[in-house]
Amino acid sequence: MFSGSSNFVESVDTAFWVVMVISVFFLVLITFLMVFFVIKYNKKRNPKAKNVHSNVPLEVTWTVIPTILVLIMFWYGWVGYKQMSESPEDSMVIDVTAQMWKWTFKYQNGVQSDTLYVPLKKNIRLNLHSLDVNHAFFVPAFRVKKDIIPNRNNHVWFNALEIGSYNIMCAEYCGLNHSNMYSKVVVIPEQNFNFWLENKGKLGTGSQQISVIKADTTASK
Amino acid sequence: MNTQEHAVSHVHRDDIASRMGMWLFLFTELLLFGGMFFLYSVYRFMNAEEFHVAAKELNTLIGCFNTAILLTSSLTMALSITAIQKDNKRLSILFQVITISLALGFMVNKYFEWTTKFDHGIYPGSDTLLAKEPGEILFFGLYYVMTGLHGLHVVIGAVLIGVMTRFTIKGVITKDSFVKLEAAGLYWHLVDIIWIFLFPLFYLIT
Amino acid sequence: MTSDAMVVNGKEPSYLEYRGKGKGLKSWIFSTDHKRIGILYLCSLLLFYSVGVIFGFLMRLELIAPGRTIMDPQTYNQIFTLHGVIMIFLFVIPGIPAVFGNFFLPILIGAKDVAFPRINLFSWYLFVTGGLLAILSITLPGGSADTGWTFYVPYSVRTGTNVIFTVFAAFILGFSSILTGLNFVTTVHRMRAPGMSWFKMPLSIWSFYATAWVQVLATPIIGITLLLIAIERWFGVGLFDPALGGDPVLYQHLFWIYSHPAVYIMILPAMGIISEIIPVFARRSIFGYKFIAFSSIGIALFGSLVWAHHMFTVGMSDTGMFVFSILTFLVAIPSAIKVFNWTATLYKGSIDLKPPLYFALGFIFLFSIGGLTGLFQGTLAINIQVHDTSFIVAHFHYVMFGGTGFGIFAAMHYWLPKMFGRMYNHKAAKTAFWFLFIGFNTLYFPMFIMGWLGMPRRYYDYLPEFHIYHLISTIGSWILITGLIIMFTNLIRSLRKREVVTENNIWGGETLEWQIPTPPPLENFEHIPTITEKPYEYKQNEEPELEEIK
Amino acid sequence: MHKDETHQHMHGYGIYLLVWMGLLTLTGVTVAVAGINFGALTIATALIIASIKSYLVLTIFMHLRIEQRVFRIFLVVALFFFIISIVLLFADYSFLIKS
Ligand code: HEA
Ligand code: HEA
Ligand code: CUA
Ligand SMILES: [Cu+2]
Repeated sequence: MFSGSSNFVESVDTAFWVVMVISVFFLVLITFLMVFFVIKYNKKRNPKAKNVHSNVPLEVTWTVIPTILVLIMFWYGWVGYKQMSESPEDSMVIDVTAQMWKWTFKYQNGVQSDTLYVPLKKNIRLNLHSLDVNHAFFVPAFRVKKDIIPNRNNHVWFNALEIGSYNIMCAEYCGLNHSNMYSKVVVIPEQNFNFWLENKGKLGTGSQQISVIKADTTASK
Repeated sequence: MNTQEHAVSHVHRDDIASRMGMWLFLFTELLLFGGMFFLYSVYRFMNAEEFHVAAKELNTLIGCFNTAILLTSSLTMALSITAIQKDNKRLSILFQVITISLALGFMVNKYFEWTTKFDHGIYPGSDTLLAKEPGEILFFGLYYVMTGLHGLHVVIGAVLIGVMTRFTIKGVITKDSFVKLEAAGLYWHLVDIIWIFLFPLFYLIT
Repeated sequence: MTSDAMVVNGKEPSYLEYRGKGKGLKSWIFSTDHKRIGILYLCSLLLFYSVGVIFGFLMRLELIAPGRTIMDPQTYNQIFTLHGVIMIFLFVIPGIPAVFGNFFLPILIGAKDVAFPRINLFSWYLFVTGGLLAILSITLPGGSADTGWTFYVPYSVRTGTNVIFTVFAAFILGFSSILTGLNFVTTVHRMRAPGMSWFKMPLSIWSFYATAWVQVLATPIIGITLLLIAIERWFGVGLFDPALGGDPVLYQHLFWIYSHPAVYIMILPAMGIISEIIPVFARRSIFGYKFIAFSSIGIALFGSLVWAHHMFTVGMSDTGMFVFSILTFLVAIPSAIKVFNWTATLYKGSIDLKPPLYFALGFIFLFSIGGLTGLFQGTLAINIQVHDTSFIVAHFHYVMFGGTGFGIFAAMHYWLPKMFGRMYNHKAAKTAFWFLFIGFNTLYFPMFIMGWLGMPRRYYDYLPEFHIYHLISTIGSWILITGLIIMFTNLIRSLRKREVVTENNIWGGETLEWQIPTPPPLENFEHIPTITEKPYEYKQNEEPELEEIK
Repeated sequence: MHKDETHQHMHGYGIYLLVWMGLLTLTGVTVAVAGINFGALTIATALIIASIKSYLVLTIFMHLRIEQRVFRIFLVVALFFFIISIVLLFADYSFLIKS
């Protein structure tokens, strides 16, 4: 469903599948054993039960193995997260303002927009501000989410790897129109982006405009 | 309510259980204030400077005085239990009455302390307060909520001891059965302990 | 499991018949008998509960298609808040301890009542008051709270709805929960029958005991936190208000310091029930008694250390993220131990597949899915994606409803015949189980998928690409409710029409409640029994070996 | 559960008076010490003295010293919960980078 549309997708999805494999294994194991025992040791087949009180080596095994496994999960999660936590020095900074119930994106040169345009394959850092209550900046396709809390200067960063336009959603409950606080992040080639930025958000004419619009309307993923 | 009589009559009186229940209740009180101490510690950590400045506004003398009052009331409370254990009913009542009076004294002090603050325009939402640094607003917010909650406990404690005094007079609390008085005492000492921490945290960080 | 002294005078009236002075309703609502209080809780719980279920059902109807279906967004927001508040504070938290704990805890340890019967009754009054307050707030001008059950500031301080009402209700309910907790701790310490040492206690007592401690220690924190919201709304003190320097994230910390441990208040008693049921229907001793007992304590202890895993996206420090993530994983281990031991208890048993066992096995399966998806959420990188999406909604319904809810259903099928002396129809119970089980998975499993794909929670409206999942989910809710109706009809009908049960030991259990008459007499035991054996010994299994020795 | 279990011990008047004087003295000490600037240690000294005072109240006034052992264990559990919560809270806050 998602291709790698940002630099985080790979590590997040890896972690996801690692946990998935372990979980499915245990779920299947437990379920299988339960059903198997219920059939095999059914009252009719096995009228006399046998007491087995405890088995310490077994207990130790099924304490230690899960412990190791969860530490592995933890490690994948930590590595994936670590990469998100600090933005690279060379990031392009955009100020994001969330309020009930809309988004405003402000670029360094003063251009404002309610859609987030970003250049392809560049590190983008978003500084998140809220004017009223808590919101959260969420781009599912990028595996990016951060709460926007008044009085706290949170930020996120990402590097978009594919041209296209992706949903921005508000993921922290913020009242009446929480479920309508959408916007889009539109990823376009760098020279188109620069053109857009210099023209104060106007799309211009000719080929420039076409490629922007193309990105905007096609790859809605 | 015959049911209950019937059921109860067979159950042994278990003073240890009563005290255990009281202690568990004290823990919940402790953690109720604990939540406030969490707030205090974090905000103080984040606004150390402002807390220093704001604390200067508080009157250390009144604070000291109130500390002494509460400590003394704790003493008389403890003494009243020993008195009843020694079957000295009148002495016990006397100590309880002193405890209650000290509690009232504490509240009177608190009243004056708060009203002076109010007169200086320092109360939640006041213009004077809102003009201050955020850290100072937090300090006073915490000050009012924490000492207010503590004051409420002082009042509850005093009422509780009042009830115990009545019980003692009526002979419900006696040499052989004083676990109620003990429980009230435990509550009162807890109120004291809370203050033992509130006092330095608010008055002594100048 | 007990020696002599179990001779009970057959003529002793049961607690149901015994009236005392009061008549009718009065003999119930003024009774301090732990069994009657248990039943009071059961009835009021069911009442509040049905309100919660209806809200759940309405939410699913609204979400059957994008856009407006049956209500406006404001109503939706209020309904999911009230649904959450009712389900959490009025159903899963008090559920098992207040109903079955009250009824069976004293019996299981060989006592005549709890340590403080009058406080016990008082806590029921608080419960009802809090419950009514929460539900009646819908009728107020301004409407009930629309904040979500988490009451996050600053929204909860700013919204125009009656947040104070709801918050105050939760405060009262918390107090009720504390009183139950301190009653149970004291009862377990002081009132065990002679000979019942700690390791001779039934496993459910261990769970109730661990739960009680969490109730006593964690609940006050939510009490003060919610009180602060009220104070903040009344006086504008500014303790959480960002405009006055407050930190909204600190509110979240305080909220979860209680509310994470609270999820273990919900699940531990259910785990206790499962530990009772499995050996009885496998007709053999429980596997790893001590491991199950200590894992309850372990969960209670470590459960207090992981709260901030609900806050991985608020911008915590990296150290905070590291610590809370790793602790979250460690707290999963005791649960895993329990699951493995239950499964092992089936091994070489002589399994009698009666309705309670259906629900117990259903519990294990659904709780495992819920718990394992908890691991996804504890994994930092994954949490960033699934936090505040319907993945979380699916997770907590699996653990709370699939876990605790099915635990309650198991308990009802296991103990109701004991409580009322009537047996339900087994076939109908099994049919109900399958409806519930299939409906449940249809309802909640799609939420995992759409959550991972980016469907945020608390959304009144959604993008068309999620339609199919929502549709399936809503259909699931209908199947589920059909199951519910079958189950409750069956249980309630049994009280009126079905066969009367008089034998003491309906299922062949070895714990104390099965040694006394059905329904239990007013004072439980004519003579307090002396305990000489561990629970769940099933001596008959070992006879052959004894013969060999001879 | 039995009478003798409950009525075993009690404190005399004398020890209470002693403790009371100790408490007052310690209060004097905190106030005096607060004037001196220990820097970061100021808060620590204040808290240590407050803890000593609480210890006295708990053990003597509240009879923990002569209570059953289980009561002391209870207290340790409750304090453990409180303290570990603060420690974990600061696992977040003390490493927070203020921007
Ligand atoms: C009964 C209630 C209950 C229970 C028992 C649990 C149990 C667990 N929960 Fe859950 N949780 C909730 C109720 C519960 N939760 C609620 C209500 C919320 C949302 C609140 C809100 O925001 O509204 C939530 C949210 C929540 C979050 C926050 C998500 C977010 O908002 O971002 C996290 C994150 O770590 C989490 C993790 C866990 C874990 C790791 C467990 C573990 O304890 C689970 C342990 C169990 C198992 C692991 C399964 C059994 C074991 C096996 C089958 C063997 C194999 C095991 C291994 C290999 C380890 N939960
Ligand atoms: C135990 C807890 C519990 C239970 C059982 C349920 C039951 C249901 N829930 Fe849940 N739900 C929550 C707790 C629970 N819920 C919480 C905490 C939230 C979060 C709120 C928030 O975001 O703030 C939530 C949110 C929530 C949402 C998400 C809202 C959103 O984010 O937009 C949805 C959506 O479909 C939903 C649906 C349902 C449905 C259809 C049911 C039910 O209709 C299914 C039918 C129910 C049953 C079949 C149970 C029957 C059980 C009994 C009758 C027990 C009787 C008791 C005794 C005898 C003792 N719920
Ligand atoms: Cu903004 Cu939700
Ligand atoms: Cu949690």
